[in-house]
Amino acid sequence: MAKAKWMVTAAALFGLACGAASAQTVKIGYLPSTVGQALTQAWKTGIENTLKGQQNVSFQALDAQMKAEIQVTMMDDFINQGYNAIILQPIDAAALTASVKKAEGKGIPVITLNTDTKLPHAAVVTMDDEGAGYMVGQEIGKALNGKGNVAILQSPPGAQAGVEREKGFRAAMAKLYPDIKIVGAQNAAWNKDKAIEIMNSFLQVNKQLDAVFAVNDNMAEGAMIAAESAGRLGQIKIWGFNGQKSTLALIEQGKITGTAYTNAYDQGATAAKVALDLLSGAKKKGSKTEVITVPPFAATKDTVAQIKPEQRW
Amino acid sequence: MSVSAIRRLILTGLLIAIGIALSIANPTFLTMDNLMTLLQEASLTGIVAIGFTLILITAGIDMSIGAVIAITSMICVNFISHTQLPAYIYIPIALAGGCAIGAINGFFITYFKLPEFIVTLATRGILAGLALIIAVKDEQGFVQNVFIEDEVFLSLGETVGPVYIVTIVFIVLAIATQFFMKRTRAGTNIYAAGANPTAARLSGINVDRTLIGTYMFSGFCAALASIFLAARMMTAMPEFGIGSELDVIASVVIGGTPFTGGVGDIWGTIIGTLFIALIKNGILKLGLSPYIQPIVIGGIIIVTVVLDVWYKHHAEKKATLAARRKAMQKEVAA
Amino acid sequence: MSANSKNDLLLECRGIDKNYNGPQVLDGVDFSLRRGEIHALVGENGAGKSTLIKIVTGITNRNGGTIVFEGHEIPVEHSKIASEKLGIAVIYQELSLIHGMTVAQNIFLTKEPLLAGLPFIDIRKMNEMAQAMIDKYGFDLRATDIIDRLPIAQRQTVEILKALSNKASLMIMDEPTSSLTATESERLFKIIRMLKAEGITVVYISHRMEEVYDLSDRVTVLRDGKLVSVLEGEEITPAEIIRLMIGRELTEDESHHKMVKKEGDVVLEVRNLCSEGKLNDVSFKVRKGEVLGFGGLVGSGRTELMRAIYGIDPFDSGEINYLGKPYSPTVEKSIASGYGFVPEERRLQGIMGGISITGNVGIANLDSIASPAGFVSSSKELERAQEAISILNIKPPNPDHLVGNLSGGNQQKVVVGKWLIRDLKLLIVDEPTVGVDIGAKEEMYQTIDRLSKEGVAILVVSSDLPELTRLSDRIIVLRKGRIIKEFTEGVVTEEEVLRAASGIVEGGAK
Amino acid sequence: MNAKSPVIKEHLVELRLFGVLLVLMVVLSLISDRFLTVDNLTNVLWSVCLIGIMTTGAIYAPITGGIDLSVASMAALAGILANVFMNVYGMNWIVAIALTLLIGAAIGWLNGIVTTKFLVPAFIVTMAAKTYLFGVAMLVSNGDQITIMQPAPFLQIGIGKFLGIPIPIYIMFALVIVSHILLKKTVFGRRAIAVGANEVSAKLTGVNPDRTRIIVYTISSVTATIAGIVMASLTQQAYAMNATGYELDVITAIVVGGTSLMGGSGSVIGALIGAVMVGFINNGLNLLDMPSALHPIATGIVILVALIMNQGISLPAVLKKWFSRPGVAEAAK
Repeated sequence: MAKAKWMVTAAALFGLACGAASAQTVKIGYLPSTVGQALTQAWKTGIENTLKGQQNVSFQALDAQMKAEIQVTMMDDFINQGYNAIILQPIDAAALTASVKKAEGKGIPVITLNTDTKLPHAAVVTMDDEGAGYMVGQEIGKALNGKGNVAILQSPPGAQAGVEREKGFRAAMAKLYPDIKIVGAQNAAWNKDKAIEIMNSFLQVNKQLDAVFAVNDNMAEGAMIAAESAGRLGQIKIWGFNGQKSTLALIEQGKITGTAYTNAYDQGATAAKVALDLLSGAKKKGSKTEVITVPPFAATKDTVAQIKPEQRW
Repeated sequence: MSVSAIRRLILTGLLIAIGIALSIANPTFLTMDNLMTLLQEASLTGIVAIGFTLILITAGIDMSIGAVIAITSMICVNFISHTQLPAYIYIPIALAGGCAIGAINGFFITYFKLPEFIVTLATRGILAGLALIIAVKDEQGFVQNVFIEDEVFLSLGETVGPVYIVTIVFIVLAIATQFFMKRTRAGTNIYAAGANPTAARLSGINVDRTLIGTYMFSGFCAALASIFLAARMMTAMPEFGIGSELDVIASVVIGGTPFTGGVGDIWGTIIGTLFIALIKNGILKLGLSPYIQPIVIGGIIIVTVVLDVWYKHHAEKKATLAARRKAMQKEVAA
Repeated sequence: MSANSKNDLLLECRGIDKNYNGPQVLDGVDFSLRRGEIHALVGENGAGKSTLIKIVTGITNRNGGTIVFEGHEIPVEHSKIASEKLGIAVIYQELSLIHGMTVAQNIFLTKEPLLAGLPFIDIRKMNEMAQAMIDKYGFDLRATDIIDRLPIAQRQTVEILKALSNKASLMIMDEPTSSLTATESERLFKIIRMLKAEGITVVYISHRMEEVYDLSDRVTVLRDGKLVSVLEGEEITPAEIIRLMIGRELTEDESHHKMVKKEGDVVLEVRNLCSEGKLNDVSFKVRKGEVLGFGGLVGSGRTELMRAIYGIDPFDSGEINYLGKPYSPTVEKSIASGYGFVPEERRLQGIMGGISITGNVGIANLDSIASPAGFVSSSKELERAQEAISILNIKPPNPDHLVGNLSGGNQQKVVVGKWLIRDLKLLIVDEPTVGVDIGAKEEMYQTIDRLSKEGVAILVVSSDLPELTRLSDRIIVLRKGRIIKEFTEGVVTEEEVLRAASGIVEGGAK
Repeated sequence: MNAKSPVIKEHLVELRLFGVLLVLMVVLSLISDRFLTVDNLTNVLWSVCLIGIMTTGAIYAPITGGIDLSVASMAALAGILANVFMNVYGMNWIVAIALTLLIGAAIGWLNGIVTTKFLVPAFIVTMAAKTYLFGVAMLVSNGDQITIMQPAPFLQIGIGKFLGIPIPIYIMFALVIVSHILLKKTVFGRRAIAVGANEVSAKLTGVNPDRTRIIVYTISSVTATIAGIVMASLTQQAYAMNATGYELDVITAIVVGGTSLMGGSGSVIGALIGAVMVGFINNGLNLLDMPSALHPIATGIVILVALIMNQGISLPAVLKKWFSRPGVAEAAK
């Protein structure tokens, strides 16, 4: 009897505590594959700008250091700390599915960026890597009018985002431009000096190389440096991916041919908005993942001007 | 009370102090969920650390543990996605694989008398590559990380009550290993081989076999951790665990097992693992910028070890001085 | 040997051959041991003693010959473990104990008592058994002592216990006294006789002829891998043994030496040197060309004193005058100002085993082989090395030879040699001839004599009393960190030194 | 100043390695006709120059029986610092580089102090340094991939060419020569070797092990800094994650080059050859468009083979070992 009473009070107190907590602040966590990337930085800025307006919203970013294990740990930590929403860029769909499931199970909406996971969750705000890769394929194909030699600077095997982009690109080649030969594909590990090294060997092997597709801008810039120092920059179309500020500048200089640009600020902002709406109840969570696509934009010398300074990240 | 015992007490005290500080700084630290995930983390590192402790006791080092984790998880997913074998058949096979790798390390180290660091560094590279090669691929030949649905396998990632299975396994393994080291001949041989190989040989210990055995055990532990990791993440990736060596080493060394061999035990390693796990977990609670976190972690590691080493040195100096005085008194008496 | 002694042979080796694919190390050696005898095995380094032992104990395999132990043939393919099972035990020069383990653990390593029917060690039982053995022989040890803290002599007793625990019927001791003080040696001899009384055969390898003379029932002499002869009873005399070993007589002045007063001006003066727990108010002078010997037990502060003078360890109070000026030593300064230092433990402190003779010599002479800018001239370095080699005729005379692969004697020569080629004013030598064979020993003595004639002041620390008396012009005996006696002029006997060292002094400390 | 003793004898290790290198080149040129071209070889050197530069200094740690795992993070940090000095504080590029080198030296000195004065194993010290230096790099660069657009002369360091050969290659060879002389022909080199061979003995012959070690880690860190500057200029980028994992490549090169981690010996030229060897193999795999998974495998195998060779182990010896009882055979020593 007394025990029961005691428990009731305890429960009441607990409820009070929780109530207080939720009334005070809404905690939103941001967990990209790595904080050390122009893209993830831009997302962060986008998110922060959106949240700035809101009062009593707290925001914390963590660094998964490109390791799925670590990202999973940090997901757990967000969950345990009772965050109210999580904006996540899964390093790998399969690897993060479990954590996302766990979070959603605890009623924490998870909004993923670019990479979806295997099980349904709140929403995914994606630029559709595969589609964008396909688009780059088309652009290069057009530019080479249907024939020539192309090489690919890959991401590490198993790095999903990169793989999607490459798949899309290859699909375009296979479908639309059967005469374009993919003469080489090597892993430059997202990394600029590795990209230089590998681009050099591409240039060695292929006396006639017409285009290079790097699955991120960083590697594209590396390829550019190599081509330039080999004095073959003129003959090679170099395409990157993401459209970070530095690359756009290089496009204007005509050193890099183009890149698949997305407005990462917007993308981040959208994700944040979705999160806020879900929390405020303005938006109801569906049974399956809501897909918000941010269309990729082919930024080339002619079109890059359309990207306004404030949209460059 | 022995020097090492005191050091251990100090470390434990530090552990508790940090714990308290954290729970004040952030109430969510002291929740069941968080503590359990903390233990889960600690256990995953800890299982590997147990094997690594034995390696350090033999005055060796094993840089390949990370890669072993990677390849073991790959072996598992291959069984899962290409065969119908049940978990209780392929898990033992995977563990055996870990032992085999350890045996290869041990073979090169003992028969060719090569430095452990480099041999295991080499095998690390080879295994990392192999992991990518045997990784499950999609029709276009891209590595594809399978979402594991094998119930039995996934059940390893579950909890018993609030405690994760991996934690229980860690504790059991730790106790068993500690007992093995202190109360069996094989265990004593490992200490002997580490403290003074020549003497060990003269005493009729087969040092080479002992070393190979130790490396096999290290491989086994890594493989075991790998399976729990995969179960927890419901998938396996060819880059699993690669780079985690340094965490393990830090845990063991902070636990008070030196590189010089011949000394050290599992209790220390447990404390060390908890210490690192605690810091890594706590740092996330402080709302620090992710950039500052590595600085803090690196700083704490170095400070702890500096203090520890300094204290040990100081204590030993005192002990030897005392011993010398005693000897002189003896002479007087004689 | 008589017929009845034949049949109580414990071990009989016939025509043992051994060649490490190349030089013939053992050549048809016969070697036999009787039950319960103390048998000395002597010979210069490289005579084949250790090889013979290794073959008997199964560490290496013989190329030819037969070994019969306790009546049954030992196969060629033999192992250390197997021979231990037969009851052959070895006490090594480098002790084979495991640091960090207790006495008991060391005694019972690999044969720990197990809990009934389980593969688990019964620690309590182990300690009890160990303590029982210790008490039986009345050693002052505790079964639970950690090895690291025990002095050498006690560690050796642990080794012996270890052997006894193997039910050894044959115990081989390789240079057991090489690092023991006189009193400790005496204690060891007592133990050896105790073993003999128990019917255990002891093979005793030593370079110290007096010990051999005192101890052994029979002596087997080897030279260049061949059996020279087996002495028994009356035939055993130090002079005879040495003659057989090196094939020549030692002249009088080599074995005896009268102390003389040296009148040179003072090179080094030490006043009231004190160092917590090590040295207590030590004062002495050493003159040009004087050989000042330091006697005393291990731990009496001799080595500590030398280290302090050389500048390795700081001291608390007291002052040092060097060449008339006050001097506060640091190793660099000492070397620069004409010190030379030959440390106690050759392998650990003296040589750099992995490096050539050139390198070992060079590192001590950087000042003379390098330009002010700090560039080393390899050619000069080589010259210096060759100098050292020729002065002390180091064998092989190849400057590129790795010092680690040299014989003990030659290693010691390198350690000394790197100083001799400098303009030396003061040479500190700590245990000059440990583990060095007779021949090299003599050379070392002559070198020291020559240096003193050249006017170098020399401080010699030695636990080998004949050596100390043979070398010194004056002997200071330390005890518990203070000077307890000083012998000047005339002839001093080993007994006198020994008694002073062990505190039996008429009139006590001066 | 020059050695009169036969050069051959002095450089046996180097010569043997060079032989292996030649064999490797022949094999590769048979596999790929693109391999043995001036351009390609230049490119390989260009791609190994970062490792090469780091190696020239990092080698002293193993020679003294230590190890330096912090070089990679140091390099990344150096690039970032240089950029900050030039493009944030607008310093002259030479001043900026000088300042960066100074900071690099300070960090190395700190490593040395902690290992020697606080008696912490170098492995731990440099491992921790690796972690916190990365953090500092992230902090300073705010995690951005900063593209370095100017000053032009700074950018020339990395991609500029002299006589058709990229400048970093000159830098690398210059440092190799300097380091080689430092090791083989100077008092410091002798002392480093002595400390590695037998610290006590070295101490008793007037070498100050602590001072030597501190210098060693300072040098190691300085060369890492140089590498970082070159990398920043080469990639026109200041980025905390550049060069991650290079420390292991550096150690690989050193060991393949015949330097033992036990200390007491070492060969700078050997290390360079080691680095080039690994570079060749990766280049070969690239030229053949092999999957990247093969790179670590090939490197691993090279390490093992090189090690076994450096042990001077011949096949018969190995076989003999296999058929003799392990343990007992060694008990003699």
